[in-house]
Amino acid sequence: MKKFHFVMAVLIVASMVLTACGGGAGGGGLKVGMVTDLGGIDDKSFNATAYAGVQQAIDELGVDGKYLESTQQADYEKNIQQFVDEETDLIVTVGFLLGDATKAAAEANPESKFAIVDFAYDPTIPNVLGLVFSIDQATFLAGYAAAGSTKTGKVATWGGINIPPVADFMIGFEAGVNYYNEQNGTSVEVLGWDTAANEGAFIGNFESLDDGRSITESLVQEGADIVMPVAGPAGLGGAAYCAESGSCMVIGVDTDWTISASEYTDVILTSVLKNMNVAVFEAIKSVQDGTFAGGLYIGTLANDGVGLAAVKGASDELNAGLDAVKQGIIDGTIAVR
Amino acid sequence: MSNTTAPEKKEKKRSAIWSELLVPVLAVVSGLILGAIVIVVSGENPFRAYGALFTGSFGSPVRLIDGLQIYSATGETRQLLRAFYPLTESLVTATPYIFAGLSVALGFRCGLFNIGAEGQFFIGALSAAFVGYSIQGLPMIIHLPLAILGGALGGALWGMIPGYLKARFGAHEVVNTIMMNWIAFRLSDWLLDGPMKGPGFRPVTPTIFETAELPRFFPDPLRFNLGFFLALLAAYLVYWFLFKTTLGFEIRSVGANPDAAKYAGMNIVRNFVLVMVLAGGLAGLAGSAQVLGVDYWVGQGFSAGYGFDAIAIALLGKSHPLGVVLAALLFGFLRSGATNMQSMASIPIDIISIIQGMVIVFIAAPEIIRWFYRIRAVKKDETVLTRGWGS
Amino acid sequence: MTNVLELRGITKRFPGVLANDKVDISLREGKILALLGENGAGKSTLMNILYGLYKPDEGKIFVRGREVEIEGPNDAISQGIGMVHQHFMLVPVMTVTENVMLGIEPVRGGVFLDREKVAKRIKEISDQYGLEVDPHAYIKDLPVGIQQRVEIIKVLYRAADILILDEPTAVLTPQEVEGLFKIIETLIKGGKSIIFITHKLKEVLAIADDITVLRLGTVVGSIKPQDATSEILATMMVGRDVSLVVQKGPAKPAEPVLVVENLYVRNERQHLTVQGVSFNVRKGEILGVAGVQGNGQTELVYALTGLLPLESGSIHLLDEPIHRATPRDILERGVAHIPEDRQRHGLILTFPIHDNLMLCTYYKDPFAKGISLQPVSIFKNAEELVEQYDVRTPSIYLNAGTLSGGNQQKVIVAREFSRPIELLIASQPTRGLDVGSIEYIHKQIIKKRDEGAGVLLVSSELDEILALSDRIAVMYKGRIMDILDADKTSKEQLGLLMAGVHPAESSRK
Amino acid sequence: MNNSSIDISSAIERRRRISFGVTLLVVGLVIYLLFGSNTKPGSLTTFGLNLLGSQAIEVSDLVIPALPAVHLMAAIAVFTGAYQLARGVRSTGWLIGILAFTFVFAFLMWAAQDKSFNLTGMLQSSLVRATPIALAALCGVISERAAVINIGIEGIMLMSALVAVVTATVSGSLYVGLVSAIIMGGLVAAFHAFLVIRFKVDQIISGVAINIFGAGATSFISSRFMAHATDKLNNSGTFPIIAIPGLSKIPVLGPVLFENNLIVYLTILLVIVMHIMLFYTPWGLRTRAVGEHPKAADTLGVNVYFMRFVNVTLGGMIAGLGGAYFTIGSVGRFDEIMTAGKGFIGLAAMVFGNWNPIGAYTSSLIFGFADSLQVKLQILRVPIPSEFLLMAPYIVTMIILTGVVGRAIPPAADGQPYEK
Repeated sequence: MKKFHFVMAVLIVASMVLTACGGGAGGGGLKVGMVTDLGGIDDKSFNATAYAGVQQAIDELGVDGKYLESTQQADYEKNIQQFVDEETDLIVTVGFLLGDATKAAAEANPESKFAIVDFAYDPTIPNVLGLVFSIDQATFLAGYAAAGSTKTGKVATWGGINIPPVADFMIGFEAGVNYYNEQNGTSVEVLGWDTAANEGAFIGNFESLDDGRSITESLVQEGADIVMPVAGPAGLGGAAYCAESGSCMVIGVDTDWTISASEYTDVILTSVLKNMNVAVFEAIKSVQDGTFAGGLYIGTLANDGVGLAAVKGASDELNAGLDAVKQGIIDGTIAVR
Repeated sequence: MSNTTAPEKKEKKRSAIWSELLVPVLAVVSGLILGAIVIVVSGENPFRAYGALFTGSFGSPVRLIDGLQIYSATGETRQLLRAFYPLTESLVTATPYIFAGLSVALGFRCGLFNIGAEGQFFIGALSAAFVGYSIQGLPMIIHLPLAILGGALGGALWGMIPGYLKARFGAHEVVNTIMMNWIAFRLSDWLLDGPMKGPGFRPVTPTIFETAELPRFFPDPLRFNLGFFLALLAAYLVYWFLFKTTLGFEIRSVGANPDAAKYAGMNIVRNFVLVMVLAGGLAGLAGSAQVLGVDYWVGQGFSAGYGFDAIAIALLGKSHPLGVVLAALLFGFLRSGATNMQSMASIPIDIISIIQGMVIVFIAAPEIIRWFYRIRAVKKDETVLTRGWGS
Repeated sequence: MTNVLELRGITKRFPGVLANDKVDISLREGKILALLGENGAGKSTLMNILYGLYKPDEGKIFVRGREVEIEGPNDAISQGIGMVHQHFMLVPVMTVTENVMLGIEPVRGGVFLDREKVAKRIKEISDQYGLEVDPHAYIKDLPVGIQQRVEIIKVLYRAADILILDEPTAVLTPQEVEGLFKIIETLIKGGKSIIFITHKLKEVLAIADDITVLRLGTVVGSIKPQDATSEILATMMVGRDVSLVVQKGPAKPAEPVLVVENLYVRNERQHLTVQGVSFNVRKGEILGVAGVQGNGQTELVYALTGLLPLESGSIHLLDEPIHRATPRDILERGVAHIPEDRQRHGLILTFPIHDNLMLCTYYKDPFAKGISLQPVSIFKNAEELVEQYDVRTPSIYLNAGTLSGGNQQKVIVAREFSRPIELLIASQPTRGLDVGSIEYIHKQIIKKRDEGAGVLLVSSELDEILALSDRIAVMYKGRIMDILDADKTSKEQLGLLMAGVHPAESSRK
Repeated sequence: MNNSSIDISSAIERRRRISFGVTLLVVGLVIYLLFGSNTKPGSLTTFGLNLLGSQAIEVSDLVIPALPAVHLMAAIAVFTGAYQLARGVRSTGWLIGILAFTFVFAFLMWAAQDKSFNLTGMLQSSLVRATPIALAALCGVISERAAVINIGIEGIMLMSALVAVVTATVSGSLYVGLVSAIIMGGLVAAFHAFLVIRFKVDQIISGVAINIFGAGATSFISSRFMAHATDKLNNSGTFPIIAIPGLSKIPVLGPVLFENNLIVYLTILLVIVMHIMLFYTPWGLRTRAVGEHPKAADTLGVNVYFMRFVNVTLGGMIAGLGGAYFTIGSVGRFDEIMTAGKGFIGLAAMVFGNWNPIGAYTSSLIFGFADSLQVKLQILRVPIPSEFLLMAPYIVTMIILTGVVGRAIPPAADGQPYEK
């Protein structure tokens, strides 16, 4: 029992020490808290991109920023409450699943400020800024670029799980390819998605890179040479396959993959940019400046909230076409869906 | 022949309870110590981390005193409620753990290893939500019980399938319940973006009607609700069922020695199915309690692995309902406090899983604990929890 | 004449039990030492120590006059000690060759098993000692007698010259016992020395050169067979005068209680182990089922009690068909079953004695009202039965696993006899028990018969069958060879039937 | 008496014959009604036989008229069923084979009508997808042959996958990663063996603890250390495809079998080596004895604990190789929970393969096939929601376990601790 007593003694001492130093949150300045959706901070997708905005604010504006990971639905309310209790100046919530919890917290704490990524309230709430993105505008361009770059006449896309935010990418992509076909009299085929049936190719998760690799391989075997995976980290499995086999190229999503997954630069045709980091950074900045206002921010091609990175090896003609399409979308002369 | 006097028996019982408790307590302590080592290795201060864990799960005494002072001075309850928030939140987190832990424990008692509590939890939650949002205009007194039962039924159905396959064909329930989990996830993916999709673009169910909500006892943001007491009631019922009824006697007999149970005229097949139905029902109730008491709607990330944590809880609680309640409370406090730990000490919450894995190992191997802490072994027959592929 | 093996002052303690207390024995070269004792006298423990499976707490072992340390079976083997275990240590799904070579496998090409070399050596050993066996046969396909030969070959293959035979006749027919004795003679001629462990007095008198008797872990004495009689040995073994005959009056059989017709049963491995069995049991008589273990008796009993399904045939209990009935139905109709394997079927060792005493009737009044158990009645019932059936335990709240074998069996008997029964099925009811318990259980069985119940007694102990039965059915390879009147039957006759030979046929040869 | 026993067994034979015959007839009918009536007359199904970038000699694609092919399949099923009813075919394996083949082939014809479909690609990806499952199954086989159940394979694979990619990235050598993964797997399994042998911990519980711990620890390390240092810690690259000279030129077979990476070849090699080891060497004899009748082995001087310990550890090393497949054998980086249940499917493959290395590999191939078929069907846009197609491998696992487990006989002492 000797050891046992020793351990108990250590524990008692420890608990005295820790109650003494518990609860301190260091640093001055503006306090920003971000609540992630499931998947966590390193999901290499929207949580990570949004946090990049917070990180930028920490570096450039000197704010005090941190995050809480949600591992389940019940955490949303709780994590937001945690930041409310800590009297955080701006609470950024990421993902449409946090819509209800954010709304409830905003209404209960009218003095707190909130920003939510990927969700728009109708009507808007005065102390919540919704940050949404017309991603199909960007994927429309991606589809156009893919159709203009394919050598086999087949391009492909696949997703993690068939849910609207994933499907939005794929719908725009298909529309872009069709538009290219119309304009250029080609017949480029899209594998892995069918807007009419609202069905396509999915791997059932956002985690398994191996599944991502395998489905990409299958699509390439069926003739596609450009693939756009919409599945967070699992999409990198597709990039890995292309890099290894050299028989295809991928289109990155959310961020510019030539930066975030630079090891695959050679096989990245382009990336669909969803500039959540910019939007989040701007929201933080507005709080610091005292200009924060609730409402809605819609990221579009027009305001660079979404965009398409440079297309590798694009001909001048294709680039010109892309510019024209972009202008058309901004003008409203081209409908993306 | 048996001439043990009553007080003697009581005395024996007391020391037996103490020795029963010693190993689990030491296992948890050891898990926390190893967790502290991991925290140190990852470059953080374990005292700070566990301090945050403590205040996150019980609340800070300073706040409580402040709250009381404000309340006595002004009658304003807001601060007081805030101070109680962490504690109630821990109990809210513990609620599904109690149900799910009972589910796994009941399986263990019958010699079945229900790893499928996670899938049953999911299906239960979806069923409860369905009853909750699809029926309008019922009074609460009917709608709420109906929704709770709906969840239990959904889970029971999901548990019955592997139970039946085990009983009828001898297919091992461990693999089958795991497969049923995956099928449940895929099925819910489809349901949430298909038949059960609510209004709007999001792949989530509609919000349930207020008549199906488990009543909360305090104003927002305190989410403490009737579910916790239902869980305690369930624990008592499981205890009564296991130890005070003929059905429970059968189940324990089948678990302890299936051959003898068969010899004694018990129907093994029926008991396997019955237990898996009940275990599934309990896991389904966990889903009911969560959706009707806390979340009100179901989306993809509805569970954080309650079904898997439940295994640790059942083991920690020695498959006894009282033990399960205590273990579930412990896990509730750990998980709930982890949020504060994450925020205050920036420790990833995965650390809790690590501690949990360690605790299971220590509980399953009490000899390690006894050896390390030099405790003499209490000579008694260990219950066999699981068996190989065959039976 | 030298002692090839000597044990001096061997002491072995298990928690709560002194299994061997300062045991001395010696084995002369080229002789047979019989080690005689009841079950639980410490014979097997002693031999396991000698074979290195247990470590003694005290004592020394001398082989050929030299003190040796035996840490494990490998040491024993290298000292030339070989053991044929009571429960055969053979892997059923492997061939004879594989079983023999296991542990000292010769290899070809550095890594590959050289089965042919071993098979050749087995042939040589078989020829030398008259142990005929097919080296390539699978163990599971061999009859018990042949399996025992394989065990002996295993020992000889390892060049052992001291052989320990642990209860080698327990599973053999009288004819097979004869065969074994011949083999033993050949072995002695071949220069081996043998320790022969048994509790059967007649065998000892038949073949031993020296006899050492063990009781409760100590040596009671040594004696030469020419100085001994069955009675002397029995008294030494048990410690008091015992009556070797069971007192019973003549049977008064009435109408049949159990009628079995053309019964076929598959065992759990789907082998057809009961093939066309027909017989009946009448009220007030004991029908003994004799036969070497593994000839379908187990499956027959399982089928009668509903533990195994029938393949075909019919079973009637008091004129009602029960061949589709569940174990519960069968119990309810008044069938009591003392199972062959009491720890597997008869008891839940982790449950208290009081729960085991109501294991089959827990759902009935007074133990349950509705689905609610009634602890008061359960405890009262247990106190009464423990008293009545003389179960030695400090408390009914202790787990059944804490009881000794004899007391465990008494718990089962108490439970089964405490409800009204029409038919008693007793399978190996006294296996592994001490003489006192055996007497007690025999008396109880006869009492049930005299109260008018039908009794089906399955036993591989011929003496038990002969002592208790009114009629005797002999099973061989899943069939009933014959049903005989106990009064007009000799042991030899039964032995031939157990070996599958009709006496008539054998005389024809 | 002899006659009646023959009657009995022939009655069972007849029952089985009839049930198989009827099943085949029903399947034939289903093929005819379900696929036949939904296949357009005159439509062609193209089976691609060439794989992009492979070294195989090009052959022309297989073009099959869909409807006649479906009808042919229905006819084969019905004919076999009728023959079975009338005369009886002895081999159950053949019947199941014909059943599965006709159904799957007809299904493909229907799904791919008017479209093309790369058959070689599907077979190749079946083999690749089977690899981690097979490695998990082999780990199970080797442990359970020594009577130790290891349900922690999933956790072992996760930890090995992480170790593989980190060591490979840091050292710059994939081989270092491979070796470390194998060592890691061995260590974790040795810990499992230590717990269940020395401390008699329930084998399944120890395995579950390893799974929970493995998932937690890898997620922790991944999010704590690797997320922000991908280039330094989590970017190893993958083993290149090695085309075996000559053999890889064979059409169809070449790209499927002889153009794979090191881990796929190692797996096939392991299957053969393990088969030989188990059935033709002293080590295998002892292992099997320890799994069937440990006491017998013990009395012959075989160290039961040592054999179990070694086997479980070896099994863990194989699972470690399986873990390495996920990272350095497939995508070159680690992500949380990336094994996605493959370890458990491997256990089912082990049971289905009757605890034999070759059987386990064959059944892994079936799972691999189910998986890659599922992907192909999604691409072909079969009118079944993708979620249901994704359930297929799990449902197949359950069906196989249910159908086979009664007949599959595990080692007699499987899962039981040995006490002297």
